[in-house]
Formats: sequence, C-alpha cells, structure tokens
Amino acid sequence: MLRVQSDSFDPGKELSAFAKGRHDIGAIVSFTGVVRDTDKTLKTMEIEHYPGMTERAISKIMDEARTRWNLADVLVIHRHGALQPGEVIMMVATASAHRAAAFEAADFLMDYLKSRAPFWKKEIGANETAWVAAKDEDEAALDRWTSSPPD
Amino acid sequence: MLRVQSDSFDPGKELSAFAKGRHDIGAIVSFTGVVRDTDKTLKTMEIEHYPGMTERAISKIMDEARTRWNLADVLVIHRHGALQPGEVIMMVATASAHRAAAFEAADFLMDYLKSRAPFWKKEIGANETAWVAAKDEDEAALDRWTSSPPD
Amino acid sequence: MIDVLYFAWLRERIGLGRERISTQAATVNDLVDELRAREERYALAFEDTSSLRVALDQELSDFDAPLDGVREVAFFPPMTGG
Amino acid sequence: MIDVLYFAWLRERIGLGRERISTQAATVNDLVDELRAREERYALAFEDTSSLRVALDQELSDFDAPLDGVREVAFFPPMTGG
Repeated sequence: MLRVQSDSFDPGKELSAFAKGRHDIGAIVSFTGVVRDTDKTLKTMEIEHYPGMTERAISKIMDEARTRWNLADVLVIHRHGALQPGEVIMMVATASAHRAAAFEAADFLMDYLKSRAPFWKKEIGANETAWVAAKDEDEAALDRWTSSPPD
Repeated sequence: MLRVQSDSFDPGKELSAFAKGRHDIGAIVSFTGVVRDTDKTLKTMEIEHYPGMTERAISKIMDEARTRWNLADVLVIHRHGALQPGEVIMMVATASAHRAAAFEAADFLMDYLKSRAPFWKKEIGANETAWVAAKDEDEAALDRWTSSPPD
Repeated sequence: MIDVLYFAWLRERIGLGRERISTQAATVNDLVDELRAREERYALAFEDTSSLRVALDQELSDFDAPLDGVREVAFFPPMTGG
Repeated sequence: MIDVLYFAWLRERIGLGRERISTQAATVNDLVDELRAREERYALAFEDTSSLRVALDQELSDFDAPLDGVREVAFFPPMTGG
C-alpha cells in the first residue's frame, strides 16, 4: 500500500495494522524517517513534491522490490508540506517469510526513495533557509542493488 | 531497553513509544518476529529459555551494537512460553541519526539473537512435535559482522 | 504546446512552478537553450544542467531525449526523499 | 557441588531440567564423561557433543574449559532465538 499525504500519521499504528492476521509471515521490518534537529536550529522542514509523478515513481520502486524479494506485503507512507523537528516524515514496512528478505527489501526501498522519488526538502532555520543537497553517498548507495542482484 | 517476558505485546505500541520526542534521531528501524505457519499445520510454538543467562546474553549483544554504531536508543523484547500462529515472538528497534546505522544495527542484533541468545523453539503440530533445528545459514550470518567491521 | 514544471530551488529562481510553452524544440537540450535565451533568471537557473534532473511525462529522462509527443516536462534538482 | 542445567531436547532426553552434582571433574569434557557413565539416558543425550553447547555461569564456553570455581554448568542444543 502507498500513501502520499500532508497529514501526520503514527508509524506504530501503521505497524500494528500491517500484515495483521497473516500466518505466512515470519518477519516484518519497518523504517521510520524523522525530522532531525540535532543542533536545535531548525524551525520547519518543508517537503515539496511532484504530485502524480511521486505516486508513479514510488509504485515502480515497490513493484521492483516485490520482483526481487518474496514479500507478503509492502507499505510506503510519505508526507509532504511543513513538518516540525521530531515529526515523522515517512515510513516503509516489509513483510516476508524470512528476515533477510524483509531487511533487504526495506533497505532497498529506502535507498531508492532517497534518490528516485520526487521530493525536495527545505530546512527553515532561525537564521537561514536552505534546500537540502542530495548526497553523493545516497546516489552511490544505489550501486549496491545493481552490481550484485539479491536473491 | 530489554524485556524478556511471557506476556504478549503490541510492536506498534512499542514503536510509537520508542525514542519519542527526541530531536537527534533521523532513522528508526524495527524488526518484528512472528510465529509463521505457512502450511497451516502448527498448533503451538513453545519457546524455552534460560532465565538469567537470557538477559545477560542479550544485554551483551545490545552493548556490542551500541559500541559499533552511534545509536540514540535500542530496544529488544523477546517472549517465551506458548505462542499461537500469527503471534509476535519478539521485536528489535534501533534509533540513530542516520539510516545506515539504524539498519545495520538492527540486522546485527537479529543475527546475534538468532544464534547467541539462549532460546529454543519447539513446534507442536497436529500430527508431530519437533524442536526447531538451528540453521547453518544463521551461524554463517554472524561472519558478516566479524570479517569486516562496520563503520 | 507543452507544460513545463519547475521544482525546489529551480522553481524559486525562475519565480514560477508551471508554465505552458509553445516550442519547436526537438530535444530537452534544445528546450533548455530556448529557455536560457528568454531571460536572465532562466539563464541563471539553467546555468549548469549537470546539477539538474529532467522528467518527461513524469518519468525520469535525459537532457538529450527527444520531445516528440511529450506533454509535460519537469526540471528539478536531485531528489532528497526518504 | 555444582548445578547442572539441561535445556530443550537435552532436557527431555535426560528427563530433568536441573540437578545438583558432586564432582571432581577438572573440565567440562570430564564432567560429560562422568554423566555418560551414569545411565543410558545420559550416554544417549551426550552421544555427540559437537551438536551441543555449554555455558559456564551463564556465559557460553567450550567443552575443554576448566570447571575451577564454576557454580552453574548448562548444556543445550544450538540456540534458536529471534
């Protein structure tokens, strides 16, 4: 399931509902992204997105994960709009019979969402405002999934 | 935080409470282990443990994870006793500034809990009862963490 | 006629998020040249296309891709999702 | 006097989970030999120690480790946690 929304959500509630009542699942992995403000200088994080393309791009990434791993279920929720420090930005959850598939698929989804889903983050601080720059290491992380195909 | 208990718990509630209100966290990873019964032959899974040693062994694994990665918080909950198919066996959660540390630490904790925490699973089916055998691949998975130390 | 979209700092530099353009440009690069020639703010925004990405009808593409039959072109900096 | 604990199928084969033993065994292997010599069920349970693990005072150890000062020895099959 995929949701792109401005409303806040509780990853715990989503996890409780995810893959509930299924008996063919042994492992569930979740990732939650949170607005970080280690230096206590951030006022707001604004997340811009490309409506329409966002859903297409994420659906494609989810389909790719389902092709690569045997997944019983996949969930992606991603927010846009203005978020405060400590708020949840997004979550990913994967369910599989075995733990390796659930871990790898969640890791894969995160790497692709970082660099291939059309979101842009802007940090509005007390004194300065700046668009978050894409990191070389995030682009490089994608190579992990192309060089050696996972089982 | 570590809890070894026979009572059931809701991983979603635990995730909601985990690392709450902290502003130095950007990534939370959770793993939930579930009693799997793909073939619908299982009646009960009985988990035996070694009281005292269980807590010591898991605490040691958690300390090792905190030494290897920069973690803001770590949670392990593991049940023992009789569980039904679909019930949650255990969960692990890790919180860090960055996603790689949170993912790797959760993966590490699971590999060590599988083979180094004193639990033994017994599957009671309609027709047969058997202790779950340790898998060679689970023992081999530990090598991932000794051959190349993570950053 | 083609819809051209701008996101993030590109949108801010150009001063609008979407416009409808009449163009004969054969490729994305041709379209970028046309935009650069329009006004200073476009020239500045598109100064270094190696730091930009382009999507054609909501699929990531390349700057040398043809615009044949394309209805929506979007320009933006590298994405920072997740 | 030493506390000896058995878990999982080892506990089931021996028929008890814990016993207090008076022993002069110098190492875990010596203790295993003593146990094997006691009764058939012990001999069978400890037939192949390569499929067993041992913990001394709740720390994983080896079968050739000394028992000096150890108060609790636990034998069990490879663990299946998680």
